[in-house]
Amino acid sequence: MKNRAPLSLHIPEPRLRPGDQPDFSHIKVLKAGEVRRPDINVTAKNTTDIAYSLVRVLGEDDKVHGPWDPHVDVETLKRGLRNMVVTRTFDDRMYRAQRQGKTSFYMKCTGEEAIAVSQAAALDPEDMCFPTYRQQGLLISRGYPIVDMMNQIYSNERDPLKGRQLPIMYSSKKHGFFSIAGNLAMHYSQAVGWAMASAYKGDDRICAAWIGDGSTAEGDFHTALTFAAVYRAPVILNVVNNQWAISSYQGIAGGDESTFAARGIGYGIPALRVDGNDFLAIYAVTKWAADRAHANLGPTLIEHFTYRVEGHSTSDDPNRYRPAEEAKAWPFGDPINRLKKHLIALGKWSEAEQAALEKAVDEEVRAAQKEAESHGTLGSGKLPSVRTMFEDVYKEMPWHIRRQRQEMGV
Amino acid sequence: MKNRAPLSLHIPEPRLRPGDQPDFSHIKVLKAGEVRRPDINVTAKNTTDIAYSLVRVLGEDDKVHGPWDPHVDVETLKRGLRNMVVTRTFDDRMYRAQRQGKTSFYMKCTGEEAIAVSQAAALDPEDMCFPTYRQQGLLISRGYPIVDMMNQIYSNERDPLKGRQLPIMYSSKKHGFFSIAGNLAMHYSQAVGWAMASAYKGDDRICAAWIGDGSTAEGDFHTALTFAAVYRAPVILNVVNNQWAISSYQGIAGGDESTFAARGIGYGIPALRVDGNDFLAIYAVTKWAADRAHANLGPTLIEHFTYRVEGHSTSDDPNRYRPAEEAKAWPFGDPINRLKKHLIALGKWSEAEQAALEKAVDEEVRAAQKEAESHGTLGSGKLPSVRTMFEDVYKEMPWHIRRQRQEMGV
Amino acid sequence: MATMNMIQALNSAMDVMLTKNPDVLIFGEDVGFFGGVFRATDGLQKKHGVQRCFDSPIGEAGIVATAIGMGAYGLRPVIEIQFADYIYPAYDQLVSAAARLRYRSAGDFSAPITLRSPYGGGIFGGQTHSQSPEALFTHVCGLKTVIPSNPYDAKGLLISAIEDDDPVMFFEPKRIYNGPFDGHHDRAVTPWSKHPASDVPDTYYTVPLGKAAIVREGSDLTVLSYGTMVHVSLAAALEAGIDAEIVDLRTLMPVDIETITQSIEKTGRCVIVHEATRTSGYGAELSALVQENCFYHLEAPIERVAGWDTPYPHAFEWQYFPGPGRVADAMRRVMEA
Amino acid sequence: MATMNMIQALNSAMDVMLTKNPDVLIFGEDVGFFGGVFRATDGLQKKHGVQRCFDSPIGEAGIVATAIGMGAYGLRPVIEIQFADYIYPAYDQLVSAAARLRYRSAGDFSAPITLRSPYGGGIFGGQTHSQSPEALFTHVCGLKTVIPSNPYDAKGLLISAIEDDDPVMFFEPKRIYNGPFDGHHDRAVTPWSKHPASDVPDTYYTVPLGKAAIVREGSDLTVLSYGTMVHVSLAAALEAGIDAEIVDLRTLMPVDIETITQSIEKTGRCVIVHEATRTSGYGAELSALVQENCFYHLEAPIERVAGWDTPYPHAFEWQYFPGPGRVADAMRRVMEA
Ligand SMILES: Cc1ncc(C[n+]2csc(CCOP(=O)(O)OP(=O)(O)O)c2C)c(N)n1
Ligand SMILES: Cc1ncc(C[n+]2csc(CCOP(=O)(O)OP(=O)(O)O)c2C)c(N)n1
Ligand SMILES: [Mg+2]
Ligand SMILES: [Mg+2]
Repeated sequence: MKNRAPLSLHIPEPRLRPGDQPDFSHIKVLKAGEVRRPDINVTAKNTTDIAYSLVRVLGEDDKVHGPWDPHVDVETLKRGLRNMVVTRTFDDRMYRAQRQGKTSFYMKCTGEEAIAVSQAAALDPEDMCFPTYRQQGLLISRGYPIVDMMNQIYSNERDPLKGRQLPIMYSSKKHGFFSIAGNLAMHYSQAVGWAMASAYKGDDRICAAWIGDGSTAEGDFHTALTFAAVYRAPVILNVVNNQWAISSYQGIAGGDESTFAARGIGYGIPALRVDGNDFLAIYAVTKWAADRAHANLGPTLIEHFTYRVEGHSTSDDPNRYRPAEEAKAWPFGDPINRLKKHLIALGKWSEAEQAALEKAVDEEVRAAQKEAESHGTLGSGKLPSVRTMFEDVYKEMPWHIRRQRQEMGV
Repeated sequence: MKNRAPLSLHIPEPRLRPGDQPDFSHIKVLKAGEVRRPDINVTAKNTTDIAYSLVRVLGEDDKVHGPWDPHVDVETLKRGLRNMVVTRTFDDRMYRAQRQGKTSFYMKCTGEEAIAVSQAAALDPEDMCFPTYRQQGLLISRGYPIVDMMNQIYSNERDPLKGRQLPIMYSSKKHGFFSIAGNLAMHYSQAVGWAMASAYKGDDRICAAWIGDGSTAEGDFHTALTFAAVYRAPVILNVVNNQWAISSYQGIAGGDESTFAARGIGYGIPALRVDGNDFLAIYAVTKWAADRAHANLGPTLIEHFTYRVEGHSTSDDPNRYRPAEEAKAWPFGDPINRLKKHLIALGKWSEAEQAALEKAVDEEVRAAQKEAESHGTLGSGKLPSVRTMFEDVYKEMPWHIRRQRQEMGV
Repeated sequence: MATMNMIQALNSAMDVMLTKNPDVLIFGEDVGFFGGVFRATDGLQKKHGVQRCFDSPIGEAGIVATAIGMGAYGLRPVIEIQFADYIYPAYDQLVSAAARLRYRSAGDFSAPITLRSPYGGGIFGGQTHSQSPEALFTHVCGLKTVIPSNPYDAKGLLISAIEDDDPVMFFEPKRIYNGPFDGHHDRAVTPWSKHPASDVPDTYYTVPLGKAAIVREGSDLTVLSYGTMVHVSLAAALEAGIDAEIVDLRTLMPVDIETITQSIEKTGRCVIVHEATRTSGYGAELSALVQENCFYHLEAPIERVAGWDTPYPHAFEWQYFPGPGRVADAMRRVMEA
Repeated sequence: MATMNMIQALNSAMDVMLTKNPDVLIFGEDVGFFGGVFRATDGLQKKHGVQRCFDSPIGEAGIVATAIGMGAYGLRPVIEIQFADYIYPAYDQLVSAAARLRYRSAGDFSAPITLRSPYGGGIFGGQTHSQSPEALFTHVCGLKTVIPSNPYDAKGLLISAIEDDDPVMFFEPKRIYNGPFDGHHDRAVTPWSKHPASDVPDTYYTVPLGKAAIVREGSDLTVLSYGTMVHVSLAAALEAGIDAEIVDLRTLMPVDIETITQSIEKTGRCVIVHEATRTSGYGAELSALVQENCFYHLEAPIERVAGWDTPYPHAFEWQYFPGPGRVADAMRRVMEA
């Protein structure tokens, strides 16, 4: 008989738990500009080094560095800064509204604003987005009225989704923003289908999709990568690695064993890993991926390395599972602050202008909130007609649903 | 407005279709012994080169070459040769039996015999296997009575599975052979659970699972890799890339974009790509992977590069979708022939002994067939009791199934 | 007009729609060059091009997911799931996405996809090539479910399904692809060419969703059925000498409640026949509906004849299959009650 | 004996079983250090160690698949699916593997797993945190389905489920985790401590699977229900002044047909109440069973009160929820019929 040592089961554990001192010293902070920029027709295999590295453009000195400098004009940067500020302000107001009992639920994207906002800037406005619940910055950047976002959150009489969806599950075809599902990951492979359809029609619109680190464990992630690789779909597959999935750290999704970007390589999909708090780096990698898609070179996988600054949603308290103040220790800073400092370093912006911007945005968001609340908040009774509850299950209402509506007397 | 070129949809196509001349010149045939053999505690990333290469041991000269020489004793080789011959002979007889109307369905593994048979030799007999329908060589190698395999295929009165399963969907816990499901890929992630259980219990048995190239597109493949990586499960994850999935060539599963072995790397799973027609190379990589598992180093992904010589099953005619005679052009030869020639080159075997072996095996298989047929073939009426049809849905038969059995009057 | 079996009729429906509408495309496992394991898409790739009819990876979730994405774009994909038994990996995409998209987006997006899949037993396919999962879809609001029983309906219903703006589950009783099987497995198979419903126009036509067909008028009792079981029920009625009114539901969701109630009000007796396992099968819903809508007309308990509550066992195919004997027995019991 | 709410009772069941049987282990999304989003596994990791109760990747298919593999090895995994609405990615593993393993291997392998999942609405969770998918499992032979309505039963049934040798779907009505909600959302919540079923032994005990409980005896009509709806039905009977016999099924599969028939034979009238959408819901099976087993005792049509056939709409929670008003109306109709 063989004399085998007993096996043992490995359960991944995060380095730190509540009570521990925040510490990110295990993360190697690469200097901005260090990572090479390959040609867009690179093979997947030849992006391997980048998939294990980190594309960074904005340096400690607030200046741009290296081959990934996207050469963005100042107007675009200022618009980006504004959209990030709107996003953060909006989040704060709506979080508070939930705490005040005006709605049931809210989710912030604090610390991750650069991802959606910068990518919205890098994509064409007609390009299609399949987001998760943390890309509200896309809608804001594309000019969707924030008052309508609030109407949705309040499920009020002006709610574009007629009170049907949980707060923040927006949908706007007009803004190229696919209806958000509560079910994680499903949309990721749907996005590939949209991209295939666009290619099938000889259209020139490409598609982008987002998924969280935790959600990459769903089969849909694999499905998306497989179908995208096989049909060379013009799609940008983003993984937002914000280190957490509710209370589970990214090691529970396999992040201790590899990077999420590296997943792409094995499927034959070129993959980039980017500092998710660096507006310019995100812009650059997104443009690169979009160029690939437009040139019929197929999909790109982008891992955005960032940190979820707040709790998962209004339903949890992050201090129960991770050290308090950990967010402040994140070695890649805050995306708004970094872009602001870059603009100041360029001589195109000032702290005073920033203060004015924040004030203006605050007023704008408050005004929108006032308007939205005039149309009702959850439980206020100001609702779409109850009849609408029975509509849109099918295009035409079948007899049994009609009977149920009648039974309800509406 | 941007002036974008129109997109177009890429549909992968095999190089050749019926009527074309077989041609594998696009496949680079590496010399035996060329690929390095890393230490078992290698990182996944550091197996990248092997995942895109091909481990080969048996050379054109029928001798062993290079660092992957597993130093297998002659008895093991002879046993392997015999088990492969039994497998092939068994396949031929059963295929014919189906054609004679003695059962509904059959599937051969012709050309792929080395995989199951060599891996059975490399694993401990107690190790658990989660096979697909093309690893009949495992059962044969582990001494499961071939007459019982036939009883299963005939769904006769001695069928160990009581006539419930499609032919070849064997199950034998005693032989560490998990019940084969008709549903592809499902078992792959179950195998990871079995391996986790073994580790949880401090057992020393490891687990191995097999999946086809086509089936890797299922979500379960991703699930298996993710869970195996996260919990460092002691499991060997095999992909049998036989180039075809019914009528779809491996490009439809993404094989044109990458290797299947490469998938593992992205998850943080060391991956090897091996000549699936080389008994010794398969043995060597399997031992390496088993050693990793036993040392609590976790999973290994092995891609077996081979060719499905026959049709998918008795239900299809491969000449409808690929060039006839393509199998003969496969540049990696036939696994039985190669091992035979190696033994002869070693001076331990002869053509005469081979002929005698084949004759003995043929008689053995015919005798088993005769015995099995004495217990009935499908439709002969020699069946397990009809009562058994209602058993084992649950451990205890609930009232409604009992009533149904009574309604049937059995 | 041509004589077609089910496969030819289905093939013709897809051919017509590929020709008529450039937004229609077809994909699934082995459906392209090979033409599908049951040959339903035979020749379509050759005629319409590789982009209109192509192979997919073996990933049912991906087939449905990408179809949903295409639907959201504006296409009308027709997808094949090789066997209904392999639909479960796609269940989440069907239930949580396809069925919900229109509602959750308040009409902003929809998924006008048609999912074709061979279902049912009788071909010695064992437990994973014989299942009848329709009830797992009729419970899911937002999905339509259609099951044809003959070539004429198959083509007309499939065209309606493709043109329908909602996701349609289109289950094809594989046992009757080649002929109207009545459950007498020991008798010679009748080909479709002997059946009037094999007269199928080559061109475009529709059979509306949501409308049942009375395939036999009768006054003794009403049989509610669909797919293969329509033919089994016909045989059973004949053999039992019972003047049954046989309703072929054709669409299960939304079901044609008017035809059902009118028939039961006339006959006062009801037998429900399906091949799927009995408990929580679609027969349960039919039984509940009949009871609710026709309580005062019922003269006997409603009987359900269905597959046993076990997996479909390979060797016991005909002990499992609810054949004409079992259906006739139920009819007699209902008549004698 | 202690006073426990549902969550505490479930937690206690798992604690007892972790202590009793080293082959029991628990995993699922956020169940480890955090103790689950509803806190059902709170403290178990700390007490029993990280290998006995741990977090899983967000992959419901993987949670079930690995549990099946563990079951095949010989363990008794207890897994949590965070919301029943997220069970569909695991549907294939449940239907095609867990439910079929014993049968297809002729008893060689089995999957003695317990799948816990919060289900049902009433917490403003919108369409993806409110679903009641039980009927999608009762149709699947090989699976058992259990739904408790109070802390005492919850603990006893969960222990039975864990000890059961077949796969058990254990759905927990999340609206009553903290108190016996009767559907009057506008009134103050009663905590469990005021309810006798919150007296729960700290130690091991079982409530058998397959046995219903009569929570109120009565002679006017029979209510068949389970989970939250038991409490709603009680309130409705009281408010309608109807002497209803209220049957809490507790186990849906296999269902306790004896208790059901005895009650209907006594009352002659039946109302079925569940929160799941109506069409093809479990109520359809109950209706069919009652009709088949008690036809000659029925004095009025059986009524089903259920969720509308739409997704669960966030803002219309209380218009959607089948509250005591709708249940009472149905009771009155059945009495007047
Ligand atoms: C299919 C499915 N499973 C589980 C959930 C519950 N859930 C909601 S969000 C979440 C965590 C997601 O984490 P991640 O993907 O990292 O995204 P993040 O919240 O960090 O942006 C979970 C488990 C769900 N919504 N859908
Ligand atoms: C879930 C599922 N989908 C589809 C099928 C039908 N099917 C059976 S075998 C097969 C091809 C599998 O090809 P591959 O994985 O390459 O294995 P091989 O047959 O080559 O050994 C298909 C599509 C199935 N059995 N299960
Ligand atoms: Mg995250
Ligand atoms: Mg293959």
